Amino acid sequence: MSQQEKLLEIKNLTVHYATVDGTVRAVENLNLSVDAGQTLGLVGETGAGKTTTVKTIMRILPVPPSIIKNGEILYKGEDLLKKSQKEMRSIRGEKISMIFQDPMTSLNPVLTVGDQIKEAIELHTKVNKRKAFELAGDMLETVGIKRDRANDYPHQFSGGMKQRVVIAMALACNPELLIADEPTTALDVTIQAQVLELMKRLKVQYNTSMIMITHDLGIVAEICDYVAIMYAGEVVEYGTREDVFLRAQHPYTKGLFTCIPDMYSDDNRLIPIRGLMPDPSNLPSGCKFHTRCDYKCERCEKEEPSVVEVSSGHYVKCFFALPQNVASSKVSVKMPV
Amino acid sequence: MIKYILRRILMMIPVMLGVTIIVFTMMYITPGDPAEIILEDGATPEAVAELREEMGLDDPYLVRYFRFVSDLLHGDLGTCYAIGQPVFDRLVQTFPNTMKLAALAVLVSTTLGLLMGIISAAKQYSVFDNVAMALAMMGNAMPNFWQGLLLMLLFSLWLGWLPASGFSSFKHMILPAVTMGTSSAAIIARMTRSSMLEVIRADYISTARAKGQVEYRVILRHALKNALIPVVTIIGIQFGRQLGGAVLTESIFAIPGVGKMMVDAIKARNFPVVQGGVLMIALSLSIVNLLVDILYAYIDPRIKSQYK
Amino acid sequence: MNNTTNTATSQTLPVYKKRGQGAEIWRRFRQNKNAMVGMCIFLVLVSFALFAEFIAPYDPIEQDLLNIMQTPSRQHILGTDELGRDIFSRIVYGSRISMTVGLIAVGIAFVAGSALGVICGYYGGILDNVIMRFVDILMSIPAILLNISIVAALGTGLQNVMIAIGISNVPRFCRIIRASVMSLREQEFVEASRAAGAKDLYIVMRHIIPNCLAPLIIQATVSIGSSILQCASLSFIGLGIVPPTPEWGAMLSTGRDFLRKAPHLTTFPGLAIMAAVYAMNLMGDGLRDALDPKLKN
Amino acid sequence: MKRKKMSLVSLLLVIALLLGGCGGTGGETGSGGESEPVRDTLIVGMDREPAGLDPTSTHVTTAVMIFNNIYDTLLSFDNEMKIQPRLAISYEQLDDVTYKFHLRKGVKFHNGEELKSSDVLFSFKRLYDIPAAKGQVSMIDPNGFECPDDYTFVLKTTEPWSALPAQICSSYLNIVSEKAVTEAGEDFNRNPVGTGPFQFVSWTAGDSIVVERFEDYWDEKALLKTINFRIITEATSRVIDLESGGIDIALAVGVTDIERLRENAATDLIQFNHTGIRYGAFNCSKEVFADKRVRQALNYATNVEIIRDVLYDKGIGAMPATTSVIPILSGRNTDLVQYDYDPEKAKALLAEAGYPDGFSVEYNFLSNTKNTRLGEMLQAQWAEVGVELVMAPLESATLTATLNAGEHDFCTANSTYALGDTIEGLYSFYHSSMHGTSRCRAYLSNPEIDALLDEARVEKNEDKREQLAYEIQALVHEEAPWIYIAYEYYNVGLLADVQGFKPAPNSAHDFSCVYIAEK
Repeated sequence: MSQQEKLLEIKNLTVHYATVDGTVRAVENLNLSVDAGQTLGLVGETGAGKTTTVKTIMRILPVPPSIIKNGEILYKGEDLLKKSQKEMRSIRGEKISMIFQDPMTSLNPVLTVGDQIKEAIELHTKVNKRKAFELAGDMLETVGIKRDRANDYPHQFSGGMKQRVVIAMALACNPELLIADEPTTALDVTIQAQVLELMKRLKVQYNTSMIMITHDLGIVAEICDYVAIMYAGEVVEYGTREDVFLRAQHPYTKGLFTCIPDMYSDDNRLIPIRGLMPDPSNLPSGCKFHTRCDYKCERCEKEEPSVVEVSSGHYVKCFFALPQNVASSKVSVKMPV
Repeated sequence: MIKYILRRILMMIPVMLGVTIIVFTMMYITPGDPAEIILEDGATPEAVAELREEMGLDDPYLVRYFRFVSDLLHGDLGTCYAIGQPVFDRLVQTFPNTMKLAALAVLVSTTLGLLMGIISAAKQYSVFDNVAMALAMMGNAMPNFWQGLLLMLLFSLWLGWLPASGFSSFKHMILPAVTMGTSSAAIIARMTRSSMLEVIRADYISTARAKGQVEYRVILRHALKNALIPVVTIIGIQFGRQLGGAVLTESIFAIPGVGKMMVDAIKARNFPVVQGGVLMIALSLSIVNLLVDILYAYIDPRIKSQYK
Repeated sequence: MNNTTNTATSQTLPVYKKRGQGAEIWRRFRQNKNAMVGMCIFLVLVSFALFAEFIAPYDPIEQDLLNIMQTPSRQHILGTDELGRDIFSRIVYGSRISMTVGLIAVGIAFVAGSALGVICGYYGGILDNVIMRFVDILMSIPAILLNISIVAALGTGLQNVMIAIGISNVPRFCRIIRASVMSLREQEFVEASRAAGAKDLYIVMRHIIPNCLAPLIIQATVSIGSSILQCASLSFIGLGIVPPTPEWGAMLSTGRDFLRKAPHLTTFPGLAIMAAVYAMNLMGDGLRDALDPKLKN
Repeated sequence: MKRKKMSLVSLLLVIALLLGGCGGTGGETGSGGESEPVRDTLIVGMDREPAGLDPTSTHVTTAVMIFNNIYDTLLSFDNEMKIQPRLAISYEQLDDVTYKFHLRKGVKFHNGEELKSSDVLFSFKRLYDIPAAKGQVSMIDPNGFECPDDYTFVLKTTEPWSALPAQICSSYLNIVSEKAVTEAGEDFNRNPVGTGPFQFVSWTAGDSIVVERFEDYWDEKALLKTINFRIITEATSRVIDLESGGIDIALAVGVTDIERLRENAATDLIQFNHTGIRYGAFNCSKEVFADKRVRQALNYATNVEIIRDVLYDKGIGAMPATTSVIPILSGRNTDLVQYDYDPEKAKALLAEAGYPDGFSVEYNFLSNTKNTRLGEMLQAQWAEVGVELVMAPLESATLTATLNAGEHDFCTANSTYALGDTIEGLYSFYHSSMHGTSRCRAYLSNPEIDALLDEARVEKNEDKREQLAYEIQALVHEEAPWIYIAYEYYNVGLLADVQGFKPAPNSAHDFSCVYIAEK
């Protein structure tokens, strides 16, 4: 066992989609890992393969279009891809659970909220119906919803409240890993803050490790311990929050930061990254980012860069990646306290 | 909810009134004289004139219509020209048979339709999907009187499993119900398939799966219940089709139902029976539609709250 | 909303081939195998209807009383009927009748239904209520009983059968049109055009009808099939097409008395009806998937 | 991984199909023939539902059949159409117009009452105020009835009328219990009381009429306990039901099923000449058909031989017809010859009559398979002589109205013979006074024929009546108002073990002597 057992380790995972217009290479030999009790931020534009990755972990990708080419997903040393459906079912919801993006549609409109949480509990704990309903009530209380609302239907809750219900459902069986796929994107800012606050509190209370998918760097700064920047199906930069925020080296990561308005600097022009996400069905050769990179050279177009560990735990996939002692970052970002 | 049901029942009254007007006018303008049919061979001109007078067939349109409606309000549907039996008794004898048949036919078409719809949605683009849909549509495309005869040949004559005609036991109802049911199974199957496809892609299905729920329960408990909502309305409409389909099926399988009675009545210009029959059918259809809407609210809580 | 990153536009937009909407629908329709099968059967039947004179080997009405009810043989590929007429020729000519009944009956229902539907949907108010109650009444009487009473009132014959079937299909079209018109009425582009001073008729013709063509075409295709079935049912009760005009329903109906002795008298007209209705259903479905992309997934 | 999930769902499908599909089928094996206990219930599949069970309400063939089993008339026809005593032991003719009937003693009605002459009087008297039945007693003097004592009954006719005994056998004059009719009133139509071998049990409209053996019947008791007359309108279903053992007797079996029922070991077929004739009738009151030559021309233009072969499967289903009087009746003119098929002669006659290039004729008919085929054949044959036959099918109500009003050009019909009496039949077909009644389709008005008919009607002497009948038929043949198609056989299918069924020409079949043979 390595020094601290990795809760989850993804080794060169490759997932493609066979669609009418050709195969889409959504994830290309991705490597990632999450330690127990830690929160990993997975950042990238839409279409970078974030959702595909986490859905593959949960094994809920619809098989006809998606094909898992190769790679392993080790959860406490066991490869989830080899597990049978029956075994996966005992993991889903109990060991690993997931929250989806749009609270409006992630609750079954024809079942009461209490029933849906009760279902999660009954699936994994041997309790009778009444006890399960009671536990469901407790979960609602923990996420700040009065217990007597358990018999209401989803359409009787606001967006924020619904997301709380979803969180309650996900944490009902006290999972070790919680995957949140852009949990707050569909909510407006004030509600977003409340939900994030709740998730931080519960993370500590239940000591759950978490994978937070987002394209909002504000959330990453507030809640994540480690950050992985994904681009076109692979991780281009990985490190602690400080590594990525303060010592980002990959041009794409730096580009992400230049797009955010900075309250403290009076420079009012935002510098967007040129171009759009490449078409996943015909990805560029060499470094996939070279079509939009300002620092690109011929080598970038032909060869694929290997991953360089610029400092302990800080990896960058770029030819210009320099080990830590030399680099100087041009960008300074005030860390919100 | 009760208020909504009352309002719907009140709304039925103008529709029923409209039905009486349409049916009465239709019968009024139809050529052919019931008196002559009753007299058959004894139809000498004077006898016909005398009978017409007796039956009040010579009165003007409005007089006859209001007599018909006033009788109706007193619960008297008039007497059947042919047999002289009150129409109400004839309906009491024949209507339950047609309703039983139509209900069984709807059951057949719903079970067939739902099964095929769910399976072909779950196994989309597979061989089964195309075969199921093709078969369902074949059932719909086949004229049901021809299908009835062929089924009778196969199951009653060659296999001897089921009685060919008549209506005394449950076994008598299987063949006619299947004949009528297959024609609307296609529509229900297609509707279920498309609404299932839509529902299967919804997030709450992934949530259910993410909870570790076993697949068939995800399909039945989560997907099907949501997919049923648009399908329920189709089933309501199918009931009307089945009543129509019953007309031919009843004559093939010699079933004493309203359908067959109506066809003979229209041909014999048996006005009271036609008027009574159509009213009863229209009433039952409206009631079925109301039941479907209530079922609709029961299945979809979002609509129930609107009705409060 | 929250701050989303890089919504930059850029020159290297991948260029999609500019496809006309029609071509797109045809591409999706072509991909649906079942729909293509339906289309082929439909084309065969239409060619039967149009070129009956050339395709049919014999005159459909010419009797040959010496060899009646012959089973299929070389001269008569589908055999001869109860009066010695060639069944294949009668089916070929029969497709002309059935197609005409289907098209004209649906035409009547399409025009009348749409007119009523647009008036109800667009104007609403008491007019809408009255017409819709009338439609409810028609819907609450099974189609076949409606057909029988109309034919009994107007008398048998091709023309009256078409009118009867047409009338009994009006409610279906009226409801579909009304639903889509009511939803379209609220759309911004209709209000915009009204704001630009367009008259109601113009709005209806220019904006509303083109947008609710999709459900209409689907319903029309399926209704052609059901009209052929209804015509056959009328013939079965003896109220359908006047002999000796060859019509599938009448052939099936007269053939049923010889079901045991000469089954081919009923099998081929029955199959013809099935093929026509089946083709219509398949095409209807294909159109539904093609015109309604949401379902394509 | 996904595959396994789907197999679960398909397993579900199989279970559901098993449950839904053929769940309820019992262990009943194929049709009869095993050693079941001998059935004492006879199930008869009939094609038409009688309008009512009051003898005055209708005289449809199926109704006449049931009436014959639950009522008795004073006199009745046997299977050779000879008049036999029934409720009246004997009768004597006192003078030209008076008849005296001696009633059988100790005859019980189904309600226990004893038959008295008052019941007979009541059964005759009530006909006068029923529009549908009035015609049957038009020749009987309404105030000429007398009941000297409980067991004798006297009636007078309005004028000397040789066909009176035949009229007494009519189904309209079945004797009903006065007490039952007065008590039941309107409902008598639904629960009849008579003196017949079977008594009424139940009638489910559109489905079946059930009668059971009347224990103290005045004649020998019926062999079977109950008879269930089931209404199966669809001919094909009726035959299939017979062959699959669902019913014991199938009435009105189509021509095409005759051979198969004969060959099938489990079934039998009985064929008999019933009192009907299928013919085409020209409306002589119409200007185009007023001229005899036109009518004769169309007779020459019609190849009846081949039409009969096609319609009746080469003679299996019917006999050639050369005159309107049916074979089993006396007085049938046997030396008349059918118009042979000679289109040239037809054209010549048409030209002579002033229609060298033909004309157009409308053909009204009830649209069923037989009429349609007949019409289409005539259409083809007449076209060769330039006459265009336009098909105008009408459904039953409109057809009856059109024919009774004489608005048709040409029609076909299958009329049963009035009262089973030669002269009455000819009278109802051809006498000018009968225009507008249901049997008179030709609207012939020929003074010479009318005179002969009137004379024959009152003629008492049998041979003289037959002589007159010969003459009338010869004249009618010359006038050619009809095209005789055929005397149709009436076909009845039965299961092999059904014995003792003797069909009656006027369809008044007697079921009391029917029994089921042990296997």
